[in-house]
Amino acid sequence: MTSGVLLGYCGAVLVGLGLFGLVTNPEILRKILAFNVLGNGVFLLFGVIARRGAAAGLGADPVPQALVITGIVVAFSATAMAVGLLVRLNKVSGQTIMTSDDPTNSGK
Amino acid sequence: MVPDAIVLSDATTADGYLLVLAIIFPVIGILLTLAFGGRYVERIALVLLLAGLVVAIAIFAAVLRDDQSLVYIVGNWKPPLGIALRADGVSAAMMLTIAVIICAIGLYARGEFGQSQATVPTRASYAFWVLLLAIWSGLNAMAVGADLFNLYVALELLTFAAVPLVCLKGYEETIKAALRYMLFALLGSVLYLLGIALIYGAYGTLDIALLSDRVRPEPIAWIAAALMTAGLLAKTALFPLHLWLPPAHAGAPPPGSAVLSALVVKGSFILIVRLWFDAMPGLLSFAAAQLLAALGAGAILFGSVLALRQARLKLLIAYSTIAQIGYLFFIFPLASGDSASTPWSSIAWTGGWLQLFSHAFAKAAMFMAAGLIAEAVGHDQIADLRGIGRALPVTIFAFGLAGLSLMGVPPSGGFVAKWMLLSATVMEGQWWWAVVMLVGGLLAGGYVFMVLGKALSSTTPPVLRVSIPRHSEVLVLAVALCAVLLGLVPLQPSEFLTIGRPDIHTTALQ
Amino acid sequence: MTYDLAFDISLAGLLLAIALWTIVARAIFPAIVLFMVYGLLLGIVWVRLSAVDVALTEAAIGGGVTSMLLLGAAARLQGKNVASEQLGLPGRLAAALLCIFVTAGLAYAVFLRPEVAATLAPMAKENLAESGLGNPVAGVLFVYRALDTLLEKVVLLLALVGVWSLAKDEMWGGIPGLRVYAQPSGILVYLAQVLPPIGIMVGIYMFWAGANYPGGAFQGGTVLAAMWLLVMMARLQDVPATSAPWVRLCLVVGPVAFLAIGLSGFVFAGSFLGYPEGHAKPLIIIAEATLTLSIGVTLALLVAGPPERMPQR
Amino acid sequence: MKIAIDIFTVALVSAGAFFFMAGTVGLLRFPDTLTRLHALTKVDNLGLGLIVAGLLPQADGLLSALKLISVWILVQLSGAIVSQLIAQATQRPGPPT
Repeated sequence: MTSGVLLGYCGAVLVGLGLFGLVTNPEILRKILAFNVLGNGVFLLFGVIARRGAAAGLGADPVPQALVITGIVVAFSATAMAVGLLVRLNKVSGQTIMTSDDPTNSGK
Repeated sequence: MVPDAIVLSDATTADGYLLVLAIIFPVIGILLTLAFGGRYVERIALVLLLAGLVVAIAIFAAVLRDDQSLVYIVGNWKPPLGIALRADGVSAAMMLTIAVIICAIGLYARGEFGQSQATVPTRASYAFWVLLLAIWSGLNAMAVGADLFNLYVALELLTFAAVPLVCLKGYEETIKAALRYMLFALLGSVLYLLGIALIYGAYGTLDIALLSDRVRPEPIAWIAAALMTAGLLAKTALFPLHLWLPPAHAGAPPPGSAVLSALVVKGSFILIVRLWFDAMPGLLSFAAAQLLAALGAGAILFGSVLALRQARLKLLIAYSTIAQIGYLFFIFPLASGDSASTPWSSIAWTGGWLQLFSHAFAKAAMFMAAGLIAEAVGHDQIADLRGIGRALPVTIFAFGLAGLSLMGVPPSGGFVAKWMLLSATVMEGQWWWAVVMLVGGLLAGGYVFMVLGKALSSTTPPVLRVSIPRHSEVLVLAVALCAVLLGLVPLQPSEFLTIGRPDIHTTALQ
Repeated sequence: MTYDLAFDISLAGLLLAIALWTIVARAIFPAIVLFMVYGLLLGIVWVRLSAVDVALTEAAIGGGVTSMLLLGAAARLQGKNVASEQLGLPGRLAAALLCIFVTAGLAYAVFLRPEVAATLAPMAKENLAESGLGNPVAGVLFVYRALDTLLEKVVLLLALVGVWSLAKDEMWGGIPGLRVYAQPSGILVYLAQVLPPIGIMVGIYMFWAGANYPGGAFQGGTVLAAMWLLVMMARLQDVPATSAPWVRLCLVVGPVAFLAIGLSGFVFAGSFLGYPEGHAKPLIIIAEATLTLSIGVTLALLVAGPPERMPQR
Repeated sequence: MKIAIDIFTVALVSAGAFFFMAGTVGLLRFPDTLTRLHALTKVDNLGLGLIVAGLLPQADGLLSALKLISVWILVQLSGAIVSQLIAQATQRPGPPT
């Protein structure tokens, strides 16, 4: 087992952990945190692929690295927007959790 | 079983620059309005809407004239290193639909978000125009994107524009809806990104045309396809990942609801089609296609039944969107069958896209009509809409015309689309989808008539809170008429929708 | 090699342990602090993967600005109604099963490596000379895939418009509600006086070096954002109103310059986002310099949040 | 000569690592925030200082040496200030949020 493969498995586990937190934790801020862990796992897989593609004297393939940098920017923007929504929701209603009530409010 | 590559020219075509303009014009608008503090936000937006419409018409005309795709190689760096933009017949038709609907919504929104003078606009009106432009840019980028990661950025552009649109009113429920939408969308994009990582790692390119040549039916491609599809389904709100849609689409201001329901959910759908038919043609097995269509069938039944149980007009229309999205997924089993030489020459291909276009017009018209009704009477409780047909006859007429398309009754684009899909089920011998479609049509009839019945039931019109300008009503009618006009297309596979697609195609079925 | 592997095993173990802890930690505050540590460790992982550009980005964003954003949110949230909505045990088990399934699928995908590793590294390096850049990652970001980078900057601005749109109507165009911890002659004020000159130098150096070495507009911009936030939080400078013309100008100058260079490519290089021969490097430097400024201002304002008060006149 | 430098490096870095370990043990074992801070400052000052000092002879040139020193100085600065801020926070009532 090489370091690359090891860190690849590490990324896979991070994805699983993040997904678990995102799905099970009712607190919205924790969901956002879990989303970041999940995103990092995905980026790590890109990194492992970049490392695997080391060639031409480069330590890693630059294309996946660039994609990850773009991805990190987008993930940060997403976090900022989600946090903004959460803080606003909290201010309006005092809530910090995602209630699992039926969003349909069918009937009335 | 090596699938054939999509043979496309890898050089910029003469009118290729139009594709760049289609993405960039709205971006210029966003930057200008940010720089000038929004003093002229409405005017800038309207000028760019017009320019964008011209570009979309030019792209459509160029594809029609040349009978081939428009291609643009950005920065002259060919894939796999660089990014290409391609517009085939489907993209061109899609962009024209987007342009017409966005322009109509722009004109319609002047009532709610217009500026009388060059003053600093209010929060909602400034944000609305910027978000509308961003959605257009994102949708155009989705329509012409030929690189999976470029499409990811486009998808995010769309999400980041759509989410704030949901909570523009700032009520508690709308913020909650926006947050729920955001979380679903984030999960969706992260899963899609995961698939991109695996694909790049296995095949060394993200260009769709190059991928179609390289992807083999093997475990890594299946894992990637499953992850990406799951992610995109969450963004498309296909049953059972639809939970976010009704409160989000019903909570947005009417022009926002119209653009979200008519267009935004379709952005990720195009990507699913591109993925399965273009990027990984060898992977679309019978089981995968049946599974996607089964989810679609679930959406039709579930969405329609819940629509019937809604008390609020906007929620009813939102649930109807869930149902109508379901029909789109019949394209996977019905177009990939062996009744035609290629998926695109099948009648289901034309039917599926026509369903998308006609639903876009019909749903935009419905939400716009609902917006006028809510403005006039101050609420959208269906039970209290008695006699509104007298007060707003043109609006209710438009609502009814749009309803024809949803039910699949002539004369309407929805009728032609559903008829084509029905004939495809016969040709493919997959009668079970026909049953679902017929039941779905009946249920759609049920919820459309539930509204119309109330609206036309009383002879004494209700007292209107405000009077609705005639031109707004006519605009809604015009959009609904577009959905009807689509019913004039001949009942046969469309040549235009095959432009830019290879003559031979191998799917896993053959 | 075995030392390397041993190091990586302990690094990965530590990383996973902390990640697990952030997910299951009972209270939000320790979870965020752990996430900060996790971000810094990830930076080291990226160095181990020979991706120094990403390591810098991850440390600046993941360990830095994201945590700041989350901490700010945790401090603002009131009325914590925890645990009332906890998912039942069957639900948690089902979720765990799903996650294990996904992880197993991904691990299998990592295990299935192609015989010939897919890579664009040779092609990226071969064509790099044409742009005059020495850093291949910058080459991908600003030459080969410049369209992605341009659209991503629009996404960043859009996120800011989205955050601003959450303001109350009467606060539109006002001052963001960044928490200001000003204590006269406090130690924070001292830090905000000493650190920024160094930080600004580091930020500019990161962008400047980015053409040839790891670094670039985004990493540099993040450092600038952190410095500005520090100054504002110590109230050495007031948080500006979001409608202030100079703020708006700083926000758009980078994307506008980049877009203008891209459009001029139509005329001078025969393609959108193409660079005329021999002029690529100066043009990219101009785009990166302005983008560094715009990114810095955008990130800082994203952390600062929606407008919450009006300037006093 | 080379061997002498290497021995010097190993000795100082090991000593630095010892302080790191001691500081970490202190962080985990000490009863309250202020005593924990006390343990941590040893890590910043002595631990990192010794490691940087040990690595200095191994640096490629003057520039890398300066970079190493500036790392130490920056950590000194931030460590000292953050300790102050945390200590101040303990004086205030309420939870650490």
